[in-house]
Amino acid sequence: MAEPTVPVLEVQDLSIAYGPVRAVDRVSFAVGRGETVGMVGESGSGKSTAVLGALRLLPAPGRIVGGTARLEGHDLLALDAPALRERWGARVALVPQGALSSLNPLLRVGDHFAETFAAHGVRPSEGGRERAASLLAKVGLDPRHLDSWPHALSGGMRQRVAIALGLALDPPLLVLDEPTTALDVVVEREILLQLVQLQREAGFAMVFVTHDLALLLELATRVAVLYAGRLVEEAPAAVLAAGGARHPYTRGLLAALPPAPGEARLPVSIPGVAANVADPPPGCRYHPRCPLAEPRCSVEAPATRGTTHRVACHLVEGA
Amino acid sequence: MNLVRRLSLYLLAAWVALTLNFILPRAMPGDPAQALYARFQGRLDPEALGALRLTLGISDAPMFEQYMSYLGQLARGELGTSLVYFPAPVGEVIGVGLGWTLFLAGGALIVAFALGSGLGAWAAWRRGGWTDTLLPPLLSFLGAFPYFWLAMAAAWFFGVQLGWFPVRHAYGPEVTPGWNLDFAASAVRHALLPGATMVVASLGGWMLTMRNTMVGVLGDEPVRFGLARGLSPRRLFVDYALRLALLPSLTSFGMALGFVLSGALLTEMVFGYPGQGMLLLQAVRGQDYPLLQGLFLTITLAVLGANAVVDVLVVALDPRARS
Amino acid sequence: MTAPLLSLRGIGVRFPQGGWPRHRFLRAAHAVDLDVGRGEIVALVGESGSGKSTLGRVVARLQEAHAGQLLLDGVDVLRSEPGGASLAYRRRVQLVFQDPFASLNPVHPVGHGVARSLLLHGHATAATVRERVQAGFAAVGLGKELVDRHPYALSGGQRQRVAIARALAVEPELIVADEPTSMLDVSVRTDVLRLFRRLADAESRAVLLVTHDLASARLVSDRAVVLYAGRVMESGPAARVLAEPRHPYARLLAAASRRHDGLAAPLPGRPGTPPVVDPPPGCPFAARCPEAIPACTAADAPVVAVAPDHLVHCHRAEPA
Amino acid sequence: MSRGDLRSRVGAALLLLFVLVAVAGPWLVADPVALVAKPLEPPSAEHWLGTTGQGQDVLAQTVVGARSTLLVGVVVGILVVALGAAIGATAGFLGGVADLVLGLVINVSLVMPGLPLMVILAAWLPPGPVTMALVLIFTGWPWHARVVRAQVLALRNRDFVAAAVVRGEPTWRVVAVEILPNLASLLGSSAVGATLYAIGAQVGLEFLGLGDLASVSWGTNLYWATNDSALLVGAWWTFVPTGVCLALVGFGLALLGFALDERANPRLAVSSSGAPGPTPVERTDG
Repeated sequence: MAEPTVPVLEVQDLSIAYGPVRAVDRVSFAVGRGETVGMVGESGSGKSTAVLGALRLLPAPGRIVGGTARLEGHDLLALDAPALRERWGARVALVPQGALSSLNPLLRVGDHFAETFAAHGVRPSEGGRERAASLLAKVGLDPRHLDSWPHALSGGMRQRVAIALGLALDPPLLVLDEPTTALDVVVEREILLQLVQLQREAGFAMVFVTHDLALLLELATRVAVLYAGRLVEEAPAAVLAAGGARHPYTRGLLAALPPAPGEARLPVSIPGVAANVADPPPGCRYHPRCPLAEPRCSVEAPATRGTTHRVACHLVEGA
Repeated sequence: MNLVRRLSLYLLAAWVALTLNFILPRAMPGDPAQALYARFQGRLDPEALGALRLTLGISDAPMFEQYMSYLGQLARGELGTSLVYFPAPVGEVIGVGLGWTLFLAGGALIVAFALGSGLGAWAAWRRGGWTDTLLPPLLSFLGAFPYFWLAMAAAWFFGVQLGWFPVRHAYGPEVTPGWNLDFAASAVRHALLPGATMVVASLGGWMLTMRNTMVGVLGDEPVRFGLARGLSPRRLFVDYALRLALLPSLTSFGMALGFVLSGALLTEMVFGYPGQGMLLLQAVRGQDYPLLQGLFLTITLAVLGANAVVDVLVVALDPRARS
Repeated sequence: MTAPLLSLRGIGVRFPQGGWPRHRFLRAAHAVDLDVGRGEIVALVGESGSGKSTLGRVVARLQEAHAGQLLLDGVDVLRSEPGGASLAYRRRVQLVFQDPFASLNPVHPVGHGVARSLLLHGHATAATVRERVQAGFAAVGLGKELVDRHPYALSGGQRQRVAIARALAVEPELIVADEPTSMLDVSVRTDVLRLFRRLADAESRAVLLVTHDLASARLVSDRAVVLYAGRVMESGPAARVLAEPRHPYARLLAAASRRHDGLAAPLPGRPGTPPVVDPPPGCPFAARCPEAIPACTAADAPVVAVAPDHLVHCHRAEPA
Repeated sequence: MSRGDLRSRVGAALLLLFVLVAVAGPWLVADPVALVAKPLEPPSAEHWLGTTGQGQDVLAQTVVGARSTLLVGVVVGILVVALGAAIGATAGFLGGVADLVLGLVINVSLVMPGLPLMVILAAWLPPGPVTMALVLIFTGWPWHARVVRAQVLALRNRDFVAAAVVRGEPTWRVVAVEILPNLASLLGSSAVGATLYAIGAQVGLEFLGLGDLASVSWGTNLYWATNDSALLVGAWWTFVPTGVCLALVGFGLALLGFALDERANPRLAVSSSGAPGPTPVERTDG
């Protein structure tokens, strides 16, 4: 494994709370140039909360109660609003989960680009419209849509506009929060193919949040698995794809995936119900559903061990 | 196009108002004009009775024919002759009143809507600030007073006690009506107190509508995505939050027109302001039914017209409605 | 193959779109033929806008078809019960909804629906209904104590099982499942799918599984029908139709759903949306099809039997 | 105690106070109509709120006036919502032609201004509380019909209603057991709003002299107050007490309405966003 490049974003022991509930508990992850880190977890795991929190873009009533999030060396959790505004859109761009309804219905597509450029000091005279046109072409949209109203575009097209807006100022880091969950599988595939191509050309770092582990095995360089607000495993995607998952929950998720055509195995569900962050089980939060659980697991929360392959489990070693 | 559907709705409502106005006097048992004549116990000579029958369009002709002549009269702007202002035609009497009502009630309405929406937007933007915690209960308490009672209290305190403002009529006796400055100044001075009470009474409603809409808009995806692109607070406040929140408020503004105008009419009475309200009072007290019916028509048509204007405005502002 | 329990013949559904002077129509389904036998799971596969959910609602008699026949044991219920489904039909055909959160009335406890089904169809009396509801919950793997809880207290997977228990309460012969697992987490999805498999195998009920997820369909269904723009593109044994599809659109869908190919291979077919409002003649997929020939846009695709029970609606398909 | 609870408690307390005044009041005060002293006497030990233009006791008039005003207000409030809900629910649930016709009637009546119509009706009909109630109900139901119709249309398309149809429920049970219970909190806040509207409109009409001038109610009190030009003479005590009572009742109803609205639509309650800005950082662990 080559020495990982200097991380564009490095998140250390991030904790986030909604009132008394700790929705994210000391989560750490990092992403370098050209890398794609996948954040995967089921509903209520806190994957979106963690990523939005790290960027300080988590809406009320969420609040950050601990940890650091260094973007190009600066801790976002220590910056004030103006300093953050300089970076939002320029140094880190977010493609939100509700991208289908994220465009301002009262502004044309072109206006969205113009205002984003203007917010970061790019005067209209400096060819903003041409750049916007080339960005639309890059994501497979006809530039004439610069003059279209958002409601006139299909879901897939609006998603592409949101991605193009994310790339408007060539940010070193692009964060996508379940960008294709609401789309049909064919449109999703087309958008992801384009995204991988754009990353190969521009070399930006990418954080991709989804519940679709199978998709991350193809798309991501590394995968971070969250359960009930805690990081349970973080490893190279290739290792997980080759069956090298160590944490029982990750193994359970992989076993629950439907088989690929020609694959012999039958999927197996994980018993029990997902843990609720508002009332988490004591110790390791996965112990009620874990086949390897020992008495110790329901008492003491496991430490995260390992560097290139991190695991938070009493019974399994990291690497 | 739903604008066409909305406008046709207003035409239909106007027709219903006309027909209701035609049916009402005839729906009463007995011959309405005779009943009225009896009520006047001879204070009316037979010739006035004839005028009364004419104005009510009552004759022995079949109902449909009466309806047609009634509509014909309306088309020619003849609303019959007023009893209280006998023999002045109703149309003329109303014409003067309508002007003053539009000036007073219209002005107060626009000021209240603009001020209320501005305060509401600011209260939502500064969630938790004093505008958000103190103003809403205060304004909704003021709003709980009936319009005309606030007018009475204001007229008594600021007018009679402190004498800061005139409390009767639309302009002072010392000025001559016309397009000259001191007439305009006097008209404004006379409109200030009644206008202010109307603004205060309705401010709370507009503020709460805008604040609740704005709170919703500030949590929606477009604003969040704007923030994520580093847009300035000013841009987010004006081009995102305010514009998105204004549309639903404008629609509720259109719907509330009828209600607010009613309140304004009562305020005019307290101040003896020579608008539609004053006429309405005199018509009721003088049982001047032709004037009463004329007022009903003009007020209803005015409200319908205003609603249509608001609807056109909403469609003009919202591209989604234009497709 | 015994006679199918359910047969759709030439089913058409359209929604008026206004428009003046000529009324424009959205054609949600057109000339659809479909058979479901007892003990068999048939997957109705397509993307959003393909008309699959509409067809599911037609079978559940929530949506009227403007053309075609809906045969239950050979009887066309559209003619025998024109006014709307009879109680007898409701006893034989039940529907499980996609959104577990919306299909349970928030005001009543979750057992309410199951109890009402039992009482309406005489499978229980006021005295025995509570015990039968608890048995119904146990049959789908839910604890008895959940009966009195309200929907907000249950997880997505639990709610979907309640919906299935409600459908089973009337002892139906056919269950229409409208995307039953699309809102469930991966970890609980398989158990719900396996539940349908058991209904077919152990209790020989017929299941029409409406889904956009080829993987789930491949996992549990015996036969599959691929829909595009309201029309059948290909139908036959699930193993072949979903794994080695012959119709260009079915191939595009399979390629897009296949994982583990490293996002390398470009997709066989151009991007686009299905033509459903006053669609042009010919095959609806022609505009996006990499193998389209002039005939495709001229006339409707012929139905070609590439195998005894494997039909492909395509000009380019070669018969067996 | 959250802001919502405080509001509903204060609102409920205010209303309770006035209900007591309306019920027990008339036995506690003197005869409101009797001429007890010189006209327009300022408040004194003997007459706490002074006397009216005819020399009647203002306190008695205000207390006794509460009964008819509140009675008509509450009765109209409930009936107007009931009528509106019935028409709205029918239009919403039946759909098709019924919805078209009823929808049209609702929209047309909504667009027409209330007061002129009320004035005409009140002028033609014999004055009195029954006429007042009829006029208010006739002009007030469309607003609630529109609100309920929209809610029923939304509920009708929900899956749990389709589920009830699929299991074979008869139509009346689908409406009564599945849809109506979901309208409870909406009808609650509508009734409160309707009562507030009814009181305001009733007082307005009585102030115009269209009520039963012989009866004692807050509206007629204000009518006589202006009629005797108490205003110009500066006899504030003849109209201020009634006004304050009206405002307190109105405010109480508004507070109760807020609390019910928040229950019906939780989004208003949550102390949600203000100006969009960075997520706050409040370090608790090291």
